[in-house]
Order: sequence, then C-alpha cells, then structure tokens
Amino acid sequence: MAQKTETKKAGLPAVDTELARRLLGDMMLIRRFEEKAAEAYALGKIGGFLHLSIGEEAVAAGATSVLRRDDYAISTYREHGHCLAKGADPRRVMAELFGRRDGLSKGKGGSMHLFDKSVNFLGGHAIVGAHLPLAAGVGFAINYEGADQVCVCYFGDGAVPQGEFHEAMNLSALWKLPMIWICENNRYAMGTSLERALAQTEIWKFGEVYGIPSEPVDGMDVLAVRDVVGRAVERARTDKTPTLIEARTYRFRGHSMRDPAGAVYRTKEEVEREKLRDPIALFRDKAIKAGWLSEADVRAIEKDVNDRIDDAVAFADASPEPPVEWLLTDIYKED
Amino acid sequence: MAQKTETKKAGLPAVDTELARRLLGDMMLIRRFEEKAAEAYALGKIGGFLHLSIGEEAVAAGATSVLRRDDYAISTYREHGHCLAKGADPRRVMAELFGRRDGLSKGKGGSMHLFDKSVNFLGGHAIVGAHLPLAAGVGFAINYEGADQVCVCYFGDGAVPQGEFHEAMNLSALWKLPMIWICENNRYAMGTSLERALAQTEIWKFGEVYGIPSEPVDGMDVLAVRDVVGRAVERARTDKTPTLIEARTYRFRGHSMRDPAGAVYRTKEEVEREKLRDPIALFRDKAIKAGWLSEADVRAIEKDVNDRIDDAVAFADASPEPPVEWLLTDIYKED
Amino acid sequence: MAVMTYREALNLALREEMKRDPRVFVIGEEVGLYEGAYKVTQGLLKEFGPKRVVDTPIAESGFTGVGIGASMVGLRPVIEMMTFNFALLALDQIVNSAAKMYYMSGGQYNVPIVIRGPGGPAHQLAAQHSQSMEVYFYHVPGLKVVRPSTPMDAKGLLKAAIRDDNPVVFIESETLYAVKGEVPEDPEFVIPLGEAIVRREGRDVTVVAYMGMMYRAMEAAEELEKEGISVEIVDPRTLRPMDAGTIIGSVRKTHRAVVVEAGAGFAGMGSEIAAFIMEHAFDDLDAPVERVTGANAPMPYARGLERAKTPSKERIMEAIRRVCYAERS
Amino acid sequence: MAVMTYREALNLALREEMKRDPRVFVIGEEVGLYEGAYKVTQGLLKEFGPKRVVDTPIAESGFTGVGIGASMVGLRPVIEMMTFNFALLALDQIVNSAAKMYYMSGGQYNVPIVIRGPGGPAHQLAAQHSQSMEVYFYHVPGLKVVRPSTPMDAKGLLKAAIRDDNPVVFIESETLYAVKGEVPEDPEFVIPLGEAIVRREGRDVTVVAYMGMMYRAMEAAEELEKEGISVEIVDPRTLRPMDAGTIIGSVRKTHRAVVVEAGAGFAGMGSEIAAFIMEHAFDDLDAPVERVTGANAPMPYARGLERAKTPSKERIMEAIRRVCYAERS
Ligand SMILES: Cc1ncc(C[n+]2csc(CCOP(=O)(O)OP(=O)(O)O)c2C)c(N)n1
Ligand SMILES: Cc1ncc(C[n+]2csc(CCOP(=O)(O)OP(=O)(O)O)c2C)c(N)n1
Ligand SMILES: [Mg+2]
Ligand SMILES: [Mg+2]
Repeated sequence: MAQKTETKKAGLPAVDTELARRLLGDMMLIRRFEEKAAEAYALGKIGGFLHLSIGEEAVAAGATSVLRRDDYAISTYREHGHCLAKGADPRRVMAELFGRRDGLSKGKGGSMHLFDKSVNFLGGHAIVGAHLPLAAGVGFAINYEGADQVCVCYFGDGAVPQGEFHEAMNLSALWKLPMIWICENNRYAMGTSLERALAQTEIWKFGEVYGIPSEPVDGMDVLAVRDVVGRAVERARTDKTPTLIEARTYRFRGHSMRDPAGAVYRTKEEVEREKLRDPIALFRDKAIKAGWLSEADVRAIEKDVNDRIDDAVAFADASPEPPVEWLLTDIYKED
Repeated sequence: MAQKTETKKAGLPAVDTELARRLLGDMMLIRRFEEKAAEAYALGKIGGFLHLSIGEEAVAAGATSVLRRDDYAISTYREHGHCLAKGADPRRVMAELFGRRDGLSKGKGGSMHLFDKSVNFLGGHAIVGAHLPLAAGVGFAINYEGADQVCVCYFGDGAVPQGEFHEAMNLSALWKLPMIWICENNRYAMGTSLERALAQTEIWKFGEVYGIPSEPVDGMDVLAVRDVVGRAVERARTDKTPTLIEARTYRFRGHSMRDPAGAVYRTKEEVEREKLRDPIALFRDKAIKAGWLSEADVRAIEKDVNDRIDDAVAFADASPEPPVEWLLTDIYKED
Repeated sequence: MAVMTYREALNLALREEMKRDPRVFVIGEEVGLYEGAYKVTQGLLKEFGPKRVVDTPIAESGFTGVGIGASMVGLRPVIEMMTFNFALLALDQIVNSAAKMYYMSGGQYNVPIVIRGPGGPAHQLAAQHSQSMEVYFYHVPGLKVVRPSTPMDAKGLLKAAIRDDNPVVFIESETLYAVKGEVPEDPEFVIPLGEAIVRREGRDVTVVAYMGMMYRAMEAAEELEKEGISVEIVDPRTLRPMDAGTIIGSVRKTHRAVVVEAGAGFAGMGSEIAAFIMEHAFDDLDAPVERVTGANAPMPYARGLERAKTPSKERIMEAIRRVCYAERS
Repeated sequence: MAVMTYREALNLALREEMKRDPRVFVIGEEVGLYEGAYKVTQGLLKEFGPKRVVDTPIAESGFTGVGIGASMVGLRPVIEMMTFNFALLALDQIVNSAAKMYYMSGGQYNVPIVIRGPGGPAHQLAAQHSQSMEVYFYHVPGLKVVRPSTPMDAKGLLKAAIRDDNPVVFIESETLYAVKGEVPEDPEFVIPLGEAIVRREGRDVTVVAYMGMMYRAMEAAEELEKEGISVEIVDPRTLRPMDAGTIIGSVRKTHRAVVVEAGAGFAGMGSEIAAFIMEHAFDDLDAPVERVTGANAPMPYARGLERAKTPSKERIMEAIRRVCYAERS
C-alpha cells in the first residue's frame, strides 16, 4: 500500500469552478453550522453533548464529493459534517439539535443521532465502534441486492482499539463488501492521545493485515481526501473491494462543548500549529491561486452559507417542541 | 519476524533423557486421559460437552516445559491438556469431569471449567475470546507486583475474528505485559475452516501489526514448540515483551463428543494425512533415534501413564457426588 | 396438521419464510455447511445457497451488527445465536442499536430482525452455557421477546417474528428440539406475537409457565387433579409484549396464581409477571402470588446439583398447594 | 463530619482505600490524565502515579477483562465505566467471567472488583447515553449491585464495595455528582452492603426509591404531609443483596407501598421489589403495591419529552394518594 497518495490518482475529473465551489461551500457550511450550534449551546437552546468537527471538514466534504446520492454514509456522534455534506437540509439538522419537531429525528435523537433516510444517511451513533458492524451490514445488503452502491463509514481513532473495529474489518475483507472505512484520526479520543491508546499508531496498517487496500491521507487537504476516497469508491463499486483510509486531521475545539479548550491533554502550541492548516483556508487559497475561484466567488459562497445557516437557526427556533405524546411513538413499528 | 523458527534457538538446555521423558510422558498422559474420558463419556459418566485435544498434545507439553511452576496458564474449554501439563492431579481432573466432589472445582465446573490454583492454572473458559482479556489482566498484575512470572494464554483459531482477541493484543503490546499468546490453530472452529473465518489466515501476522514478536510454529513438533515458547518466555520474563505464537496443529477427533467424526467440514483423507503427523509418534521416534530414550523407556512411560490414568478413573468413580447444599455455596465469598 | 419435532417446525418456518420473501436470510455461526449446531437450519444451504445462508466467523457483536445494518436498508435477517449464552457479546448491538434505532431516527429506520437460538437450562453445560437469558431482553423498550413451548408455537411464532417489522428476540430451548407435536402445514399459519395461550383449563389456580417449566407444570397439574385441585396453565409465549388480558383474565377466574421460571428468581422473568398480577388483580387474589424459580446460583455442572437448580415438579406442586391453602393429601 | 459533594465523597473513598491497600488500583477511560470524564478520579494520578491510575483505550470488554484477570491473582481493581451505558460491551465479562468465576472454580478464584461509574437518566443525552442500567446486573447471581443516593452513602458504600471479595457493580449518577452532604471523615467509616436506610419516617405508606427518585419522593412526601399523608421513604442503597428486612418491616408498619424507579418499568428494578413486598407482606397490605416508573420508551433527546420520560413529583404523589385511597386535596 502506498504511503503517499499523490502517486496513483483516481480517475476523477480535474477540479473546475463548480467542484471548487461545492467543496469550499460544503466545508464552509459545516463550519458555519457548527459555529452557530456552539452559540446556541451557550444560549441553552441545545442540550446534552455537542461534538464539533471544526477543523475536520475536509474529510466529510472531500469524501462525499465522490459519492452518488444513493450511496450510503454512516457515522459517529461527531456527524454534523457528514450528514450535511451528504445533503441533509441544515434547517432540519439544526432543528434536531434544538430538539424540535421538525428535526430530522423529530427531536428524539439530538446532535448525536442525526439520521436522514432521504439522502441515505444512516445515522450518528454514539457507542464508540458499534456502528462499524452496522456499516458492514449495509455493504452486505448492497451485495445481496446486486446493487452497485457503496457505503462510507466514518469513525474516530478511538474506535480502533475497540474489538468491533476488527470484527468489521475482517468481515468486510472476508466477504468483499463495498465499504469505504474512513478513520478520522484527529490524534485524540477525548483526552487520550493515539500513542496512549494503540500499540500501532499507523492506523491504516490495520487494514493491510486483512489484505485490504489501506492508506493514510492528509485529512486537511480536501483534494487529497477526494482523491483517495475516489479510488476507494471505484474499487468498491466495480469489484467490491473494501478500503481502509486513515484521514489525518485535527479537531480545533475540545472533545465536546463540555471540554471547550481541550487543553489538558494537548498543548496550546500544538493546537495553534494545527490551526495553521485549517482545511478551509488551505483550499480557499489554493482555489484562488489555481484560478478555480475568484475572491468574489469566495465571498458569494460565504454569504450564501451564512444566509442558509441563519435561516436554519430561524427555522429551528420557530419549530415547536415535539408534543408530549411523541414520547411513546416510534418505539415499535406496527403496520 | 521469522517465518522459520529453527533459525534463532532459545537458550534452552539440550534435550536429555529426563526432558524427553517429561515431554513424552506429558503428551502420553494427556492422550491417555482423554481416551479414557471419551470412554467414560460413552458410558454416561461424563455429561455436557467434552472437547478432546487428541493430536494437539505437543502444544501443551512443549509450552509448559519451559514454564516455572509459579508461571500462569489460562485456556479455553479444550483445556484438559493444558491443565494436566501444568501439573494438575489427573485424579482430580477426572473427578471434575465426572462431576464429583473431589473434582478440582468440586464438580461444579466440569470439563470446560477446570481450575487449579495450586499450580496457577487459571481455568478453562468457554466463551470464545473472553479469556484473553483475563489473561492480559494476569500479565498486568505480574507487572504491578513487580514479579517476574509470565502468563501463557492458549486459545483457538476461532477466537481470532472475535474482537476481544484484538483488544487483548493491543493492551498487551501497549502496556508491555509478560504474555505468551499461543493460538492453537487446528484450522477449524467447529465446522468453520480458517479461510472461511479470517481474511488473514496467517494468524501470527496479527501480532506483527501490534509490533510484538510473532511467529508460526509446527505445533506437532514438541521441541519446536518448546523452542519458540522458550524464547517467548525469555522475552516476557526479562523485558516484558509479549509474543504471539501460532502453533499449527490439528485435532484428530471432532469438535466435541457430539461431533465425533468431524466429517462434514473436512475430508477423511485430510484427517488421515494429519494423523501421520501424530505428535506423540513423531517425538517418540525422534527420541529413540537420538538415543534420549530406549524402547524400554517408552514402554515404562506408557505403563506409568496408563496406571496413573486408571487410577484417576478409579478415583473419580469412587468420589461421591457433591452434596446438594453445594448448589448454594461458592456464589459469594464472605469472610 | 403434520406431526413433527420442534426443530423441524422451526426449520419449516425458516424455509417457508425464505421462500415467501427473498429479503429473508439466515446468518450466524455454523448455520450453513454444518447445518446448525443444533440442526435447526438443516438443508437450508442446499436449498437457498450461500447468499441466503451465511456462515460467519465467531464474532457475535460483528455479525449481529451486520444483521442490524442490513435490516436498516431493507433486508430481513434471521440471526442465529449458536446459543443465547453468547448473545451477551452482542447485547450492546441489540439494546443500543437494534432496539433504539426506530426511536432515535424518529421513525425513519426500523430494524426488522429476528435473533434466534436456544437458551435456558441445557444438559450439564454448566455456568456459561446453560443460562436463562430472556431477562436481559424483555425489559428493553423496542424489543419483542418470544419463548415458544411447542412445535406449533415454534413455527407460528417464528413466522410472525420474521414478518414483524421490529427486532424480535426468539429464544428456543435445547431441551425441546426433539419434542414432537402437531403443526399446521398451511404456510399462512402464523401466531401473532403477544398472545398467551391457556394450555390447560382449571378453576382453582393459575400457573404461568413456558418452555420446559410449562411441561413440568402440566405434570404437576395432572397429579394435583387427583388431589382435587384444578389447575389452569397459561403459557405467555410472548414475554414482550405481554398478554396481560389472558393472564389477568385467568387469575380473575381462579383467584390464585403461581409463576414458574427456570432461571434464577431474583429479579427474573417472573418478577414482572408476579408484580403485574398483584397490581392488576389484587382484590381478586385469595393468596399472594407465588414464584417457583431456579435457584439464585450459577448453573452447576454436576448432575445432582444441576437437577436441584431448576424447579422440580414437586416444588411446583407444593407452591400450588400453598396458594390453595391445601394440605398435602 | 465534613460537608462535601457526592463526587468528592467518591474521590475520598478511592483515595482512602488506595492508601489503605496497595492492591487497590483504578482503571478505565480517562481516569488518569483527564482526571475522569466526571472528575471522580481527580488528583489520583498525581497522588498515586500511573501504575495505580491506569488510563485505557476504548475497549470496555478488554479492560474489564483485565480487571477481572488481575483480581484473580490478588489485585483489587476499581474499574471505571465512563458511563454505565458502555457496560453492555463488557457485560459478557461481567456476567460470564466475573460473576461465575468463584462458583465455576469451586471456590478457588474469587473476583474482588468494583465496576463503577454513572448511570441512569442524565441531561438530554438521549437514547444511548441516558439509561438506567441496574436491570442488567441485579438479576445475576454472583454480583452485588449498589446505588448510592447521598454523599455519605457514596463514600461508605464505595469503601465497602472495594473491601468486598466479590464483584460489585456500583452505579452512581451524573445528576447527583454535585449534590452536597455530610460525610464522616473517619477512614474506617464503611457502610455494609445490603443495608437499606429509612430516609424519612412515616406512618401511612412506604415509598421505596433511590438516587434521583429518592429526592423526588422526599419532595412528594413533604407536600403530602400537608395533605395529612405521612410517608416513609426507604432507600435500598444496595439492590443486591436486597435488604428484605427493612423494606418488609416498613411495609408491615404502613400497610401500603409505592416503588419508584427512573428506568422503564416493564421488568425493571421495581418489579422484583414490588413482587417481593406483595409475596412477603400480602396480608399486611391494604392496597396493591404501585409502581411509578419511567416510561417504557427509549430516552428521547428533546427536553420536554425527556421530562415526561421520568417520574415526576406529581406522578409519585398521585400514586401515593391512590394507594392511600386519598382524594386529591
Ligand atoms: C463504547 C464507548 N466508550 C466510551 C464512550 C465515551 N466516548 C465518547 S466519544 C469518546 C472518544 C472517541 O474518540 P475518537 O473515536 O477518536 O473520536 P473523536 O471524538 O476524536 O472524533 C469516548 C471515549 C462511548 N461513547 N462509547
Ligand atoms: C462467544 C462464543 N461463540 C460461540 C461459541 C460456541 N463454540 C464453542 S467452541 C467453538 C469453536 C471454537 O474454535 P477454536 O477457537 O478454533 O477452538 P477449537 O475448538 O478448534 O480448539 C464455538 C463456535 C462459544 N463457546 N463462544
Ligand atoms: Mg479522535
Ligand atoms: Mg480451532
């Protein structure tokens, strides 16, 4: 397996204005969404746990950009970005965070449990490692139906020491499931750094043992992510080969809003240094330099994003609380 | 890691008559014990599940021969051999299989749950994979106490796809625990062959990912097992390095007495071919050829073993059933 | 009606439902080539091929999760636990993924799976392999739990479970697989989940029991008949949803109740049923509900201890006599 | 006596026991460097060093197994579940290894571990992170189960749990960590497992409740006092072994009982207590025992739904009035 991803390029079309607009737009949308969610949390409009992916947007945006709408994605509790990139309506996502009836899950799920069947987003799951077997099941079903979709499964570095990671890797390799396993390695699981959790810190190497294509990628570079996921999608779609991708990224915020600074287990210097590799700034600069986007384009994207998120917040604010009878609905499906 | 084990030899003393007698004696004791247990099972004196390790005796005998008495061993439900080799009294082991009060576990455990604290044998465990974390805990305790014991953990190829295998490998590598992980790869987990269970069938390679010394060994060759385990014990005792050993072996009988022939999932030819590599016959011939043992020595060992097992059966037969009040003892330890 | 074993009835249910609905498939350890550790899936691999009869490695959490994931996108897996003792390894998937998915997703993703296999006391399989497991499931909102006692129920309820749109935990018994009984051949014969059955009508006392304990209670009832005590036996069949109507109805008639369970009694299956009866038929009761339960101990291996672990006919009879304030005849 | 929070009381218990016995150590996710997700282990790493305060990767089954294995050879681990919701991943280890080891080995290997962490409803943590988990444990022979409601109990019971030679499941509460109360400073202050406590004496009705529900029941009792109903509140503290004497004794006095629980009621914690009371105090009861329980639903996220999920003071008061046949005043 290649350590460097640059060498073999996916057969993807060259970047053009439209694509650059989409990638930058998606990343900015996620960023803005989460900044606003943080504000709402501070105001008490959002409760429970709220995990921001600020700094990690390139993974969701880059990966999703090579997916079809009918491909599947599934994720953890840090899933706002994956869900939005997959095409969920930010208004309904925000309403879910607000616990309102127009939320994706009618307010029953909250930030950690976003689901959107209309875009084949199979949920945010909050037991670390547990959604990997679910994802393999989706890959299994794709093969069973003779379909050519793929399933992207996002998870953190913290899931790797968990047994279910290995069970899922093995089953997907053994059964040749059309999976793209994307480990968002942000180097920490809450306060536990990679080297305190894993005897093998090159996470992509775990895929190698199972004989599946595996590689690390710079998760701050949206095009690199797009490229490596693009190749993985090709393999999964055409010959059912699963891939393990280790996207090296960083969360600029704490683990959740209850760990705002994330300062106990990492240095301020480290955080500041990583912030210099902000995936949005990096891609914006590259896009301008390459002529894919003008400064005006960028400003237009920004305005559009801000408007959409303001609208999402307004929508969420206006959405009523779920009626109390809903406590007892959706427990069993009866036909 | 070396594929061939011959290259680096452990600093073990050369084989002499005494050692040869022990190795052959242990293997023959296990064999005879299990043959008699099978007879007793047919007579209804033993109930439940009975899993024989006939064909696999070289692993238990070879590995245990490099252990100190205060080293620990822990195993699966297929543990008669490991328990006997570790030094348990065959009479009490047989009594346990018979469900009698003089059994190691007072008749409460049965064949799958042999424990003998007097020889640091930490039990037979019957949830596949579950005893690996327990074993790691024993290694942890050894380090905690600043002791220099080691812990040998036997498990089957069937445990490798189970998540707990990976959790235990990682923890032992991460924390540098004095473990010798011995996978008895007999190529089948019940009716499931290795290649139908694992995307990676070279099991020792799973250790490599975690950066621990790992190698396969011919599990039918008691000296080869002794050598590889000997080196592993050295590493564990002196610098706390865990090792994963894949001992390639074969069970001559079915999975349990309820699968007597084991004929559905493997061919008769395969079984017959493997029986040609009977670890006892191989070592007996080698020992005679090398002059470690005479034919008479072998006959004497055989007679001794037969006597001891006959005695064990008689002891078990004579031991009373546990009194019914014992149903409610040993649930809680109260001081 | 055909006479067949409990095992054959399950097998037939699987075959019929697999024929009826191509989305139904079977997955688990040894279900294919080996035809099931207890041969419940005999012949299925041959008939339906490896796509629909899927052998797995030993990875309970993994393959249960696979079933749940597959069900989220339209399939209808029947997941075999070789025995339910191993289901604890998959309990997080069952409780936190399967049971909650429909709710967490606000009704978007339901999980139509059946998790089936034998559970309860077996023969000398000792502490880790001979446990009554329903207690880990029947508390969980979002799950349904079935314990079928007869071949007919095995067939009719398994078919209902497979057709159900929710996760159903379906616990059979190693000790019943060889039991024979009449089974309707009609492929549309289905027993709705949530309906108890009166196995034996009686006037003096209601005994609630299922699986092996139901049979033992029947024997007790026969003997007590001779002593002039008329015992009604209600088999809940489905533990969740519980058929409160049938149970309470019977107690309202008999005014006395005994709940029998094989598993350890403390906070066991019978706790809910006993509490429920006393809450809802308090004024009808002429005596407190008695529970006859397995000892509060792990399952021992030795034959004699094992026998003492699980309620005997005699203990059931004594309890019935006690609630009837009847002296031993 | 010192006044401290529930969290501080737990922390103090850990420190005292670690000082007292070098075999006691703490292991779990984020217990060291991060000082605990809920800061219960604050300062321990600094005081006792990494050998005795062991951070683990996310591998609940693995590190729980490590604790069990270590205890078999002489150590006395305190295993932290970051929250008890994650304990299902380790349930096989807890039930099949820890709880049965002493029995399976015929009394050779006991497992002196404590598994502790918060459980029960938290604040808007939704279906997977806000569950009442005691129901998975208190049925299991070989386990002890503790739910301490006050800072004093937290300290005294945790110390008893650590000194106990058996596996103890010790479930705290996120919602109580900040609660303050008096706590004896004597390092030999230990509250034996298995002793309930009467939190409030009363004449008319016994309410059995613990943790958050105990506090809510206390409020209900205060209000009902004004209506002339005198409520006795029994806090079991240890669910297993259950203090039958205290509970039954109180009911014999008051003749009425209400069992309150935060978790889903069907086959919940209260089923055993309600059934037990009715069995053992049937003739003393003037009304059926009522259970006031959480809704039989997964925990919803939305604030209003969440509020409705768990018993309110009003629902407790209504149940008490009902068993007292009292009209609303
Ligand atoms: C099984 C389980 N154990 C513990 C937790 C508590 N927890 C929530 S997130 C988290 C860290 C996960 O880290 P990682 O997988 O790296 O994802 P990240 O948060 O960095 O995106 C932990 C320990 C949990 N949710 N599930
Ligand atoms: C968790 C779990 N799942 C399934 C079983 C049933 N079972 C008992 S032994 C066995 C096969 C194990 O094979 P392997 O690990 O290779 O050991 P071997 O029997 O070959 O020695 C299975 C599936 C079990 N005991 N535990
Ligand atoms: Mg991380
Ligand atoms: Mg094997």
